[in-house]
Amino acid sequence: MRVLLSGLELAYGDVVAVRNLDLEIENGESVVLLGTSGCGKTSTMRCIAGLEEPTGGTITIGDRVVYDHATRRNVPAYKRNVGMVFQSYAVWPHRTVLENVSFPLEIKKLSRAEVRTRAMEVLELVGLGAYAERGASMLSGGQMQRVALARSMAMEPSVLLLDEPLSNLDARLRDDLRMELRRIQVERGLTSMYVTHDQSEALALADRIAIMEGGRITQLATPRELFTAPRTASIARFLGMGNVFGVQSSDASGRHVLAGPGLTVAAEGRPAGTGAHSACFRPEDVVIEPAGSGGAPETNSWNGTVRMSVYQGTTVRCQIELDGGYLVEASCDSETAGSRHAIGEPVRVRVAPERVRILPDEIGADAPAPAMPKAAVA
Amino acid sequence: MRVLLSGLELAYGDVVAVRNLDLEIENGESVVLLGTSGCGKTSTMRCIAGLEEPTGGTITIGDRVVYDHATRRNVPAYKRNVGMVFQSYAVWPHRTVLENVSFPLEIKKLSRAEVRTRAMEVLELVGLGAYAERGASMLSGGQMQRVALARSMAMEPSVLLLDEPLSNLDARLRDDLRMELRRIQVERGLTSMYVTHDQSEALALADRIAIMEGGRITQLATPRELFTAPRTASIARFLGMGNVFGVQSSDASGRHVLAGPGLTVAAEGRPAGTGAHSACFRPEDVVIEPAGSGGAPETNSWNGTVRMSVYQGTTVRCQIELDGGYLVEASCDSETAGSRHAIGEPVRVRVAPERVRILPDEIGADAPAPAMPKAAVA
Amino acid sequence: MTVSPPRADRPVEAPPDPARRTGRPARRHSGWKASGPLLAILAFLILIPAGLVLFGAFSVDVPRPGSIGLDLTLENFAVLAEPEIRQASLNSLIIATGASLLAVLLGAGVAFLAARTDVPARPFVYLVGLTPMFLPSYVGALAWSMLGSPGAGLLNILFRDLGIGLEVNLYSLGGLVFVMGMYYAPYAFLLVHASMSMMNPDLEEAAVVHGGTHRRMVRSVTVPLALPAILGSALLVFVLVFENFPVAQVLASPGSIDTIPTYIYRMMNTYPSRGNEAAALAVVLVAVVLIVTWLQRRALAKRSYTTVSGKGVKAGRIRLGGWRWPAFGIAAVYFALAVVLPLLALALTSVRRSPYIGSLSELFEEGALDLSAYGAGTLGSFSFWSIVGNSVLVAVGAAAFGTILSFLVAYVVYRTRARGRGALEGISMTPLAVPAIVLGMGLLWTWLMMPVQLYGTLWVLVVAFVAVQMPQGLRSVAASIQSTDRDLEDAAVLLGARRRRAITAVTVPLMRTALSATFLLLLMLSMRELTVPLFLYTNDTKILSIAIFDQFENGGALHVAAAMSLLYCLIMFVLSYLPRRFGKGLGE
Amino acid sequence: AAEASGTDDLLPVPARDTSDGLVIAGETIADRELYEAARDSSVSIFSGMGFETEDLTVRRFREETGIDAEFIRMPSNKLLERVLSEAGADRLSVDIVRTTDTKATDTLAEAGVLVPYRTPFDEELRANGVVFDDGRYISSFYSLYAFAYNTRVVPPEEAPTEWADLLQPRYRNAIGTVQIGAGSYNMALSDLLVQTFGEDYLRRLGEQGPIVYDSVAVEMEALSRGEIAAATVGLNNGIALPRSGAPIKMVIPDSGASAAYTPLALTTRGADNPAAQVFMNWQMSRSGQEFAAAQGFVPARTSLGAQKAGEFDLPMPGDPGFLLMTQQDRAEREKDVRKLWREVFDYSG
Ligand SMILES: Nc1ncnc2c1ncn2[C@@H]1O[C@H](COP(=O)(O)OP(=O)(O)OP(=O)(O)O)[C@@H](O)[C@H]1O
Ligand SMILES: Nc1ncnc2c1ncn2[C@@H]1O[C@H](COP(=O)(O)OP(=O)(O)OP(=O)(O)O)[C@@H](O)[C@H]1O
Ligand SMILES: [Mg+2]
Ligand SMILES: [Mg+2]
Repeated sequence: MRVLLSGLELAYGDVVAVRNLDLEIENGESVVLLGTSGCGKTSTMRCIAGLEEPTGGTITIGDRVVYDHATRRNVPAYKRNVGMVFQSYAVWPHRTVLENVSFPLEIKKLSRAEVRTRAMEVLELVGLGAYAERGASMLSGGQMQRVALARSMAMEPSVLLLDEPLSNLDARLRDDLRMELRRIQVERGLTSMYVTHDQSEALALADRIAIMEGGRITQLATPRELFTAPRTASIARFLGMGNVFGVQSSDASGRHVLAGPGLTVAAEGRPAGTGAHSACFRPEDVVIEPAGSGGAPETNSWNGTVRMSVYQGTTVRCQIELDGGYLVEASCDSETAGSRHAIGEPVRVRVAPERVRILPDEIGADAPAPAMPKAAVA
Repeated sequence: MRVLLSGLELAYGDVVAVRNLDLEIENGESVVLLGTSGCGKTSTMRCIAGLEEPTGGTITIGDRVVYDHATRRNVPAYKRNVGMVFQSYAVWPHRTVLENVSFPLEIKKLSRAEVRTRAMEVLELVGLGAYAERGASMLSGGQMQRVALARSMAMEPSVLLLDEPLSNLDARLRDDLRMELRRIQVERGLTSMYVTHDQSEALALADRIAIMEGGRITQLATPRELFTAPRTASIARFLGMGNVFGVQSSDASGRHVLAGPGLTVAAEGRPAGTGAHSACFRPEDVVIEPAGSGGAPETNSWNGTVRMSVYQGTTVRCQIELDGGYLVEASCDSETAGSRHAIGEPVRVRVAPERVRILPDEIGADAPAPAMPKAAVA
Repeated sequence: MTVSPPRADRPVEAPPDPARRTGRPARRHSGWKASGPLLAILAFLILIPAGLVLFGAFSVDVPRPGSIGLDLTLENFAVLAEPEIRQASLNSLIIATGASLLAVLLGAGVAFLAARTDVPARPFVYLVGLTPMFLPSYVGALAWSMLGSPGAGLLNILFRDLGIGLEVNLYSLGGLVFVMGMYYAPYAFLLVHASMSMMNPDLEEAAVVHGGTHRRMVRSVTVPLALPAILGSALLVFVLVFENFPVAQVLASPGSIDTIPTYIYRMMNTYPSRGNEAAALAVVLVAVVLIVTWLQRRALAKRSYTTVSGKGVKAGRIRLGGWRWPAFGIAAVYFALAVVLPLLALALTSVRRSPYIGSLSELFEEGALDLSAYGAGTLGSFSFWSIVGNSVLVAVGAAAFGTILSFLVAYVVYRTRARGRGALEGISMTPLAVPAIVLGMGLLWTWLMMPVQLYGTLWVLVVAFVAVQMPQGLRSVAASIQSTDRDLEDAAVLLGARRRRAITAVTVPLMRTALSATFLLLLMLSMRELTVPLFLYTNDTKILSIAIFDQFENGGALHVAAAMSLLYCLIMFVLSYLPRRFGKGLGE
Repeated sequence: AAEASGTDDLLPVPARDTSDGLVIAGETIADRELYEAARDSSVSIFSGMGFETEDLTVRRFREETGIDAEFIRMPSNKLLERVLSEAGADRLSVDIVRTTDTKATDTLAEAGVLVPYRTPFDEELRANGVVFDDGRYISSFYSLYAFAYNTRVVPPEEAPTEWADLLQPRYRNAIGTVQIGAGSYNMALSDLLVQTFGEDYLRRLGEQGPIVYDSVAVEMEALSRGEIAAATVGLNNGIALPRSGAPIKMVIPDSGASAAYTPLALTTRGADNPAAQVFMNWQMSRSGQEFAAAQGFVPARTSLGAQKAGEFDLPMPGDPGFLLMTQQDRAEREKDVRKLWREVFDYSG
């Protein structure tokens, strides 16, 4: 079922959580909502599910308008056939694990036997088969979360909303369940909306990713598009582009002078849009060489000293202070020789111009960005 | 303060959550607990905090025995000066954000003014300065989680237990808070125990990482040790070594025949320990080449076909079925040319022998394995 | 491609453990540290008085001060074999069952409306649930006998005047169930309202999102989560109705329906009174109540009823939609039947010259009315006001102490691993089972024998009330202590607060609604408590309920009695104001 | 029922002279010494009688003697229990006990709570046989029991005048009575009916399907409201009710009304309380007796001559219409009467 939100707006008292939000989810499509904490993801889902009455806009599911502010039409939640995994689990403490999962099936008036088998299947799927008879409150956090997930999976709704359904599970389990979810979603042609803070999760599950900032969608694109062409610097940063530097001035030949001491960066491609811009590039695209290696300074190749170096398993993440005082994040394979850089060691860093992107800082600067701690860099 | 757990055991009714657990945390050290969902992490913390009465063992904090099963000694929680961030937040719904965070300071009998300033500082730190006067229930999930975190940070205990304190925050925020936490922990020489399911988090925060399986610690090591030398195959798999294959027989020259059709894998180094073994290597260490490239088949180089290929932002993850039927996980840089492999495309994969590790499947097979999904392979 | 489902965790069997009722098992304060002092207090308050009378069941002579003999016997239990008792207990069972069903239905229903829905005029609906308790049940019963007695009931007269051919008869099992049900409904109301206003809407919403209609949601989430409150109040109401004498005396005897309470009353009323046999009867009741309590506890132990958790409790109301007004209507009808009509009847009686009314037209005859009842005898009299003063003092005192004690006991029983929790709960529930008239003697004897000179002061009344109402208090607090997540309190402890501080800073505020409801309940019960004070009051410690009783005992023309009852309701209304203010639900 | 409405509308307050001790209506109630002692102490009374009755009496006592008196009214069984317990614990809080049942009083006497006391009128009282257990208690007056009917339900022309009238069909299911256990007067009444009209009268009464109440109060209430047409009541109620507006008329059949003692006793505590002694004296004095008469009780002192209560001429002890159940009567017949009564009214408990 297609889900269409237009001009959606939700305010709790005078706190506006969702403002004038437009979003279309194709039938059978899986959209992942990415956004800073408190940007309105849950609120949006609650509106779609029918748990909150929006203060404006319309919501269409399939070809049925379930909410329309103008006509005050508001289809009750249980008639929308929208499943939701609550961020707070909302597992019923007074029921056993099995009873929790059976609920949506009982609603469907299935035979007792069938309810039980179906419920047990789902429980096995999330690895809780052995806990079926356990009181739902006598579980670990992750187990409860899986109960909540199983409950919604058992429902087989036409639209499924998942609000950080795997946040408390270990990487391995998350991997498997993620694949399961994706399989089911594809098999059943389930239209789903998914909130996660884990990028690989977003990428693995999403047909399209919607970036949400301050109660509205600022970019909606396929994972690859999004990563290759983020619309703004803030999105780029949000997606983990560790290096974002404000641009002071640019010349036609694609050379950009950064704010501050005035380092120049070469980049390919024209700056998109007008207004303030930033130069962004990935830590993975930064190459670190021993200081003074090679003769004439090439483009985008600067001297600096290692300030910090954190082991990250397969990679090592370093922070290098350029002579201009700019802090550059770099990450390199932990196994390759010379990946270990001592703090204070002088090095030379290089970024290929084609890997540098020039992006506008904001679009629609009217929307105040939500509470967000000052970034460590820039 | 040093924390010493020895022979710790906790059972809820006859559900054994923690069994005979030994762990020492040095003064000022930060240990991260990694483990599958339901393996007993929270339970362990609750024992240290004094919220559960263990069914066996002793707990020493500093040089004070706070619990001893033998002597039935049990120091009440409030005397242990142990702070804890609950997995379930435990934010007080009847108080405002500020009141929540002020509480530990009020307990310390600070002046009203000081309480307020200190509390506001911490709130700013977690990016909730703007929400101080909000009712603690009128927040988003992530914001509540930050309130819980802020509350414990404000307390400045001698030992801090954090149970997935950042699980509901976006990557960016998590990054920043993680650094803050680390800074504070180092500055204050805080002894801390940290539960997380996010590996980069574990690596960034841990002096040492404790792997927990089925209620006990199976490996305790520095991040680098852990990654370079996981003790068992299951740990390796848990740490994201995508490729783990049971070994059927090995010869002296370091050639190992895998279970199943009997593929042979060359590896450097002797198998550690006796008993069942597996050959493990990282997806990142798998090199994919066009089929039939190069002449004579080198060691550890096999033909296969691509079964799946998932875009993961900076990398692409592929699953390749070898002719023997083994499924190999590989991941390669998404930007490098030819990183895109069509499903069904025939390829050739190679793994350097020095990147292949032969590890025992289990240690102390007496301990039943905890919830651990079967690998996609084997 | 498919991924074979993850293997289940270590298979584990989790047998229910009573202490695990709020998810995480209770594991602190083991030993006697917490329970010891409380046990000691309860021993004085309850164990000795109840013990004395129950001892009487096995003793030859009445164990009153000075004559406590040690020659034992089982003779007294012969009473259980008396043929009359069979019919009596059957009737009582029918009445108690019917009444408690009705009471819980009404009480829980109104509570649900007031706490969880957008019913019109919610504050009023809240009052609807509460006010029936402003009338002592025997006053209510009398009022209803004025209204619905076969020939002379005002309603029947009205019907006759209007030529409607129907007659109500309150002197019947149905009538008893009806009246008792109405006047005991507030128990269910207060308990259920408290625990429902601590509901966490997320849990309800989960049901709706998963396809449940609102009706279904209420059935499988809202109500089950209030189960401790519902079962608790059902138990209270059942036993209290089973033993209620005043109502039985007014409605059952005229209809020649024998009940257990009338039977006990008669045993106590013959010379020499058969107190020991009554005690024998009490012993049986106590046993029954203790067993039921235990069963209830087992039943609840299997589950957790935690609604107030650390992940936020947002206030949310269920939209009734088309049902808003019908629901309100039902509440209004209940209000009319339980409060308005009886009060009208009382008002009429208080101003009517002759209690006899042949036809309503008489009301408008010359000089049919006079207001003297509100004059010298009551409002105009100093002694009346001093009596009111006593009542208020005693009631407030008893309610305050009762609430605190109930909370402490409930906390120890439901939140700790202390030794003797079973004993604590058992002792606290005992007064429920001992008929007031018997327990009254026990208290009389106890406080006569105590070295402390409480007897003859208002304090003895306070102490006695606390004892008598312990079961009500405990059930009321217990119902909602189970709905707050203990992690919330533990968090405070881990932040450096002593347990005491943590309780006052977190648990108590979270249970605000429940505690003020408990206070309210005990307050009103103390105001109306009658049988027990009859054994303990003296001239300077006379209280309102007794003054009213004295007036009713004159029989015949009840001007003053009725007038007093009305004033009494007024006082109750005023008294209940503060607790009601505090009782606002979480997130409201 | 009202506290302030004086007692003199029942009976004018008699002349009183305190020049030498306390003299009321010409009878010395306390000599100077006793009166002086009593003046500044006060009497406390436990009473099993109706609240209003005792209230009037006590207020009358205060008015006439100027001595303070308080009373607590309780159903007899509770009263008994309290006195016995208080005594047992040596914390007796009352000086005087007035019950409605000789047996209860006997129990008190046996328990040693009561002390023998001689009022100034002791000879006469002994002569009239109202002094029991050598003075441990006296019958302050006789309660007179017959029946009353509701004048609104029963038209004047059909007004009942005799016990036999209660057997008319109109009283089917419309007669009220109080359970026999509730005080000696019910016993006395039933005994009277059996003695004068024979067992089968009682049986026929039983066939009328009377309604048995557990307490007089509820019975009175029902009668006043006309739920029942007639009911067995005490004369004092029969007088008090109309005063407060109830449409009730008392009937004292010529064939007889039953009389029962109303024990009054001085407790060990009262023994050394002059005020208590004054109360005893006053109650048995002309003034006290006449005030009781005015309320509808038959004086224990015959020497005062015939009395009137409202429009009723009170029978004197010994009159044919005055049927008293003496102690030995009771000792002999109680069991049978009770048994019969239970059977006839098929009453449990
Ligand atoms: N109250 C309880 N009663 C019975 N068993 C419980 C209870 N709480 C937890 N358990 C069991 O104890 C085991 C360990 O629980 P614990 O909460 O420590 O797991 P965890 O490591 O924190 O898992 P997660 O990462 O999902 O939070 C789990 O298998 C769980 O089912
Ligand atoms: N009940 C409420 N009353 C007032 N404001 C609220 C309430 N619930 C949420 N908010 C505010 O609305 C905004 C959006 O909340 P929402 O829960 O949708 O955020 P979110 O995107 O889900 O964040 P998170 O990722 O942390 O869950 C937040 O700023 C929050 O403070
Ligand atoms: Mg959210
Ligand atoms: Mg946990």
